Amino acid sequence: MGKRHWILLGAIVAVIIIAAVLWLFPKERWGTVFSLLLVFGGLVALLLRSLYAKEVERRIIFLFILVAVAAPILFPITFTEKPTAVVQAVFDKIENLPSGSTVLLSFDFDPAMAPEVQPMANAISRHCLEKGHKVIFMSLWATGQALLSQSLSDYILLGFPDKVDGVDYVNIGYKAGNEGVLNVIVSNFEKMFPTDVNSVPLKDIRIFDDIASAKDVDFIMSIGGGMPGPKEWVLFVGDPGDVDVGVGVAAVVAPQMYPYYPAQVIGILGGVKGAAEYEYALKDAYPVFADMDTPGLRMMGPQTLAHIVILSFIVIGNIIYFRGRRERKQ
Amino acid sequence: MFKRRIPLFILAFVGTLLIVSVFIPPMENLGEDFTLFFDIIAVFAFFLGGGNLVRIHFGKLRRRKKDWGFSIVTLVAFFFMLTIGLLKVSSVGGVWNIPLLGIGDPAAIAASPTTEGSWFQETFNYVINPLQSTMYALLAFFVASASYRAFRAKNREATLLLLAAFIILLGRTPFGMELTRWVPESFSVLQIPNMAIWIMNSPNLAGQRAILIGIGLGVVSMSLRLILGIERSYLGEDRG
Amino acid sequence: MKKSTLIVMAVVVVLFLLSWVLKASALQPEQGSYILRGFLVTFAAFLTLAVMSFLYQDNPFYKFAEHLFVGVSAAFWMCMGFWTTIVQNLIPRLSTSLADYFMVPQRPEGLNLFFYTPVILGILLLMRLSPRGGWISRWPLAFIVGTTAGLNFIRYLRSDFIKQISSTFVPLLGTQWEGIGPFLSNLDLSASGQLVLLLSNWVVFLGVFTGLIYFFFSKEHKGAFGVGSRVGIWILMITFGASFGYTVMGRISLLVGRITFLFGTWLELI
Amino acid sequence: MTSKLFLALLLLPFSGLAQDDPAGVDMLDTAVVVVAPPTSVIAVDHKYDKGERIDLTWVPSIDDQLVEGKVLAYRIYRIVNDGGPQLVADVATGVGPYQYADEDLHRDSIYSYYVAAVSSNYEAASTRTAPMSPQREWMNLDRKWLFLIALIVGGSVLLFITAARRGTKLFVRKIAGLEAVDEAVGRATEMGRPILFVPGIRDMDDVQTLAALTILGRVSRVIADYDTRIFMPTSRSLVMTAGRETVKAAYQAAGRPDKYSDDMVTYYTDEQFGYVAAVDGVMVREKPATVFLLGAFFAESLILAETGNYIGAIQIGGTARPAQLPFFIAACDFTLIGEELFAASAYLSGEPMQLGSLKGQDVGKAIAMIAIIVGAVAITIGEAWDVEFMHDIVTWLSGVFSTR
Repeated sequence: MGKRHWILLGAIVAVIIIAAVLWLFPKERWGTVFSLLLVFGGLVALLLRSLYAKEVERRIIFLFILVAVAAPILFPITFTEKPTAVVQAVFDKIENLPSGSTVLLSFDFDPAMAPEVQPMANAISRHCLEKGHKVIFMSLWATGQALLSQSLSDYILLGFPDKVDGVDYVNIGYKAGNEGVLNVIVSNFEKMFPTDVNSVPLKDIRIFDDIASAKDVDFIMSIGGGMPGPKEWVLFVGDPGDVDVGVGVAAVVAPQMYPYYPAQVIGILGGVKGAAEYEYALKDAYPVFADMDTPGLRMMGPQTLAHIVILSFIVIGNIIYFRGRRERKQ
Repeated sequence: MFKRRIPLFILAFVGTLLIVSVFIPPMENLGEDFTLFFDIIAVFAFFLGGGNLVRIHFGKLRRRKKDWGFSIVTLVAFFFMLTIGLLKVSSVGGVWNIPLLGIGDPAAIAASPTTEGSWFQETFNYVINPLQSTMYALLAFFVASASYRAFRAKNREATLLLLAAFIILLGRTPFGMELTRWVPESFSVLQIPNMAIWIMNSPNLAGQRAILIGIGLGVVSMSLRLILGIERSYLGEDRG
Repeated sequence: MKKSTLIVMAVVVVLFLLSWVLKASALQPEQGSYILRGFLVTFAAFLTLAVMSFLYQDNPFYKFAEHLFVGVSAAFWMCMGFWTTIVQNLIPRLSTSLADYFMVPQRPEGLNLFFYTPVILGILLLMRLSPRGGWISRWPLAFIVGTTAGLNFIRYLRSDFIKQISSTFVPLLGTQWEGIGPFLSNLDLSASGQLVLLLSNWVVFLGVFTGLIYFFFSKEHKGAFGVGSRVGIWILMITFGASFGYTVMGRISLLVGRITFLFGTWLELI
Repeated sequence: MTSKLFLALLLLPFSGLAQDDPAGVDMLDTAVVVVAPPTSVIAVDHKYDKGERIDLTWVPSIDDQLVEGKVLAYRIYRIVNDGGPQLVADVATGVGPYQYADEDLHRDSIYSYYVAAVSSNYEAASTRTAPMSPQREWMNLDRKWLFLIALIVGGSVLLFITAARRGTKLFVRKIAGLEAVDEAVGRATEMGRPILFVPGIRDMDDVQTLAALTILGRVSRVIADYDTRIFMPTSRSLVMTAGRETVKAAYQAAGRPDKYSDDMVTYYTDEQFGYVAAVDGVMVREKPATVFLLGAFFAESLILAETGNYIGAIQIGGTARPAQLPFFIAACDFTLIGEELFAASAYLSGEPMQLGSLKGQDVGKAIAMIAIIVGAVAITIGEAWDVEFMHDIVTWLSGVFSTR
C-alpha cells in the first residue's frame, strides 16, 4: 500500500471514531472524550513511529505534553480524593486547636512554585480563619510577600468580610536575611518585625499581646519549597523552640521532608496532590466551603493525564532501547 | 594583614560567638544582634547584585558586544522597577500617590510596597510572575522529552529507580486507585496509591535520612573549617 | 534583517494590539482603568508565550523576556530589601528624624549606635563594584560566611544529625502477638496491619544503616560490609525514584498553572 | 443560665468588673458562685535562661476538679518589689496543664505571685508565693549532650586534618565511578571525538565546583597523554580561570604545553538557561564521545543529560544536590552520588583538608550507626519483653540525641 492509501484509511477510521463518539456520548462529554482519544491515539502512533522510524523530533514530544495538559483544562475531568495520613495530620492539628489559638503561616515561595503551593496556602488560610484562629502571615521571600498580599486581597479575605486586620489576622510581610530572620524571631518577634506591612507597631496589634516570640505560637505552617523554606523552619524554629511545625512543600522537595516526619514536622502536604487532598478534606468538613474554588482539585485532571503520558514515554523509550540493544548484540 | 588576617578574624569571631551563644544564655541577645547585622548586610548584597548587573550591562553596551541591544532592555527594566519601587508610586482609581516627591497622600509612605494598586505590585503581578513561572514551566516539556529519550533501565540501579518512580507517578493520581481497586481491603497495601505512600514513608524516609545525616555532617565540618580558617576558598585563595 | 523576521515581528505586533483591544473591551464594564488592565494582561500573556517560544529554538522574543526578567527582578529584591529591612529594622535604631520621615515607630530602647557596624560592612561590600578596592569586600564577606557557618554548625548538627539518629530507634518486633493468621492476612497501612508496620520499621532501620555504610569511605566495601553497601544503594535508588516521581509531578503542575493562566485570565475559555 | 455564663465569659477580659461593680454582679446573677482557691502555687526560676522568666505551677481548685465549668479561668497576679498586685494573665481552664511562664522580668526585682480561681462572679485567691528573683545561668546544661557531640564530631574532623598534614596515610576506599573516568576518556580517544566537561553553574565558592575541578585535573592528565580534544564551557568567569589553570598544568606535566589552548575552556553567560542553550549547542555541533556533568546543578541537569543522551555520548554525572541526582542516575552511565563526589575529589587530590574532613565525617557516621543499632535493639527488647532496664537505656539515649 502506498502513502496515499494510508492517509485514506486513517481518514476513514477517524470519521468512524468521530461518528461513534458523537453518537455514544452526551454533548458535554464530547470535548473530554475527543481529547482523550487524541492523546491515546497519539501515544499509539508514537509507539509505532518509534519502532519503525526511530527518530522522533523533540518538538513533537513537546507538542504532545502541551496537548495532554491543555485538553483536560479545557474539558475538565474531576476526581474525588482521600486525604493521606500526612495531610490529615495537618488538617487535624488545625481542627483540634481551640478556637482563638495563634497560627503562623509563612508564604516562603515565589511565582515559580506558586501553582503547586498557592492552593494549599489558600486552603489552609481559609481553614484557620473559619476555625476562628488568629493568623500571622509572613514570608521569607521578597516575592512571597507580593504573592501574599495578592492572595490575601484577591482570594482569602473575600470569604471573611468581618475579619479585622490586627485582631483576627495580621500580615507582617517579608524581611531579608533568610535563616537569620528565623534565628531572631525564635526568641523575639519585635526585634525583627517592629511593625506589620502597613507600619503599624507590633505592640499596637492585639494578636501580639501574648505572643513575644515564635515559641509562643501554637502552630507554624511553612509553605514553600526552596531555601529558605520549610527545612529552615524546622532547623531554626521548630527544633530549638519546640514548636509544632507543619509544612506544605513543592513536590520537588517533598521526599526530602520525610525524615523529619513525624518527630520534627507533624504533617506534610506534598505538591498539588497534597493541596487537592487538603481542599477535599476542607470541603468535606465545612459545608460553608462547598462552592469554594479548588485549584488543587481542578489541577488533578491535567496532572493525571500528563503522568500517564510521561509513563508511556518512559515505556516506549525503553522498548526502543532494549530492541536496539538486542539488535546490537546480534 | 588587611586582606587576610582581618577577614579571618571577623569570620572566626562571628562564627564562634554564634555557636557559643547557643550554650550561654546571657549571650543570646548578642547572638540575635549579630544575626540582625547579617540580615542588614544581606540587603546590601542585593544592592551589590543590582550594581553588578548595571555594570555588566553598561559594559556590554559600551563595547557593543553581541546582543547589546538586549542590555538596554535589562537596564531600562531595572531602572524603571527601581524608580517605582523606591518612590512607592501608586495609583488607585486615578488618584496618584508618590509620597517621596510630595505628591498625593504623604501617609502613603508607610504603606506596604506590595499594597494593592502600587505600581510595584502590578509589575510583579504582570511581569515577574508570568516570566518566572513560565521559565520553570518549560521544565515540564524537558521532563517529557527526557522521559522519552533518556530515562533508560540501563542497569539494575536505574531499573529500580524507574520502577519506584512508576509507582509514585501512578499512585499520586486517581488513575492508580482505579487500576487496583479490585485488591481486597485487607491487602490494601498492595493498592498502588498505598504502595506509593509506603514507599514515601519507609524506603524513601530511610534513604533521605541517610543522605541527610551525610550532608548534615558535611555542613558541620565545612562550618568548622571555615571558622577555624582552614578553608579559605571564599577568599579566592588556594586551599589547604 | 531578514524578510521572515520582519513578518514574524509584524504578526506578533498585530496580535498583541488585537488582544489588547479585545481584552480592554471585555474588561470595560467592570473596571475603571480597563485600557491599562487590558494592556497588562496582554503583556503577561505575551511574556508567557515569549518564554515558551524557547522550546522551538532560542530567539529574540525569548531573549527579550529573559533580559526583562533579569532587570526587573534585581530591582524587585533591592526595593523589598530597602523598605522592609533598611527602613524598618535599621533606620529606627540609628536616627529618630529619619524614622519620623519614613513613619516607622521608634525603638523602645532608643538608638543603638552599634548598628553602624552593618552599615559600614555593607558599604565595604559595595566596594566590590570598584576595580581597585575590591579586596576590602572580603571583610563583610567574612561576616556573612561567619554568620552562616556559626548558625549552621549547631542547627544542622542538632536537626539533621542528632535528631535523625533518635528518630531511627524503632522497635523491630511487634508488641502484641495475635497469631500468624491475623498477622499475614491484614496488610493494611494503618496500625492494625502489623506485618506492614514491622516491615516498615525494618526497612527504615536497615535503610538508614546500610545507606550510611554506602557513604562510609574508610573501609573497603567487601564481605558483609559490601553486602550492606549493596542494600544501601538499592534503598537509595528507591529514594531517588520517589524523588524522580515527585519532581516530574511538580514540573507538570507548573505547566498546568501557566496554561490555566493563558486559557483563563487571558482567553477566558474556562 | 448558659447565656449568662457566656456573657460572663465575654466580660472576663475586663477584669475586676465582677468584683468591684456590684451593679454588674446584679445584672449577671445574684447567687454568688463560690469556688475554692487553687492550692500549692509554686514559683520557680526558669532554668538556663538569661534571668528573665519565672515558671508558675499550681494544683487546680477542688471545684474545678469536681464540677466542669464551675471555675472559668485562673488569674495570675504578680507583686513586684512590695508594690500592689498586677493582673498578668488569664489562663483558661480545662485545656492545658496548670502552669504559666511569666516572661520579660528583671533580675534585680523581687517577685511574688498568687493565683485566683474565677467563677462567673467570684474570685478565690491562693496564698502568695515566697518572694524571689529570676536567676541568670551561665551555662545551658540542658544542652550538655549537644555540646559533647559537637565536640566529638568537630574534634575528629580537626584531628584527622592535622594527622593528614603531618603526613599520616589516610585510607579512602576506591570509588567505583572513578574507574569509569579513565574508560570514558579512553573511548573518546578511540573514536577520535572530543570530551565535554561541564562543571555546574555555581561559582568557586561552592565545594561541588571545587570537587569538579579536582576531577578535571585527573581527566585532563589523561587527555594530555592521549592528545584528545576537550571542551569546557563555564557559566562563571572565575571557574573559567581556574579551569584553564588546571588543564594547562596537566598539559605541562605531560610535557606538551604547546598543545594547550585557551579555547578549550570558555565562558558563556551567567544566565542559567542562556548557558544551557549554549552548552546544548556545543553538544550538538561537536558531538563529544564523553560528557562529564560534575558540580552543582539545578533544573538544567535534566536538559543537559537529555541532550547528551541524544547525541549518544557516554555520560558521567555527579552532584551533591539530592533533587537532581535522580535525573543523572536515570540518564547517565555512571553517577557519583552525593558525597561520593567529594570522596572522589579527596581520593584524587590527596589534600589533607579534604581527606581529613572525609575521615572526620566518617567518625560521625560511625557514631550514628552504633547509636542506631543500640537504640533499636534496646527499644525492641524493651517493648517485646517489657524489660525495665532497656526502657531506661532508650530514655537515656533519646535524651542524649534530642533536639533541645
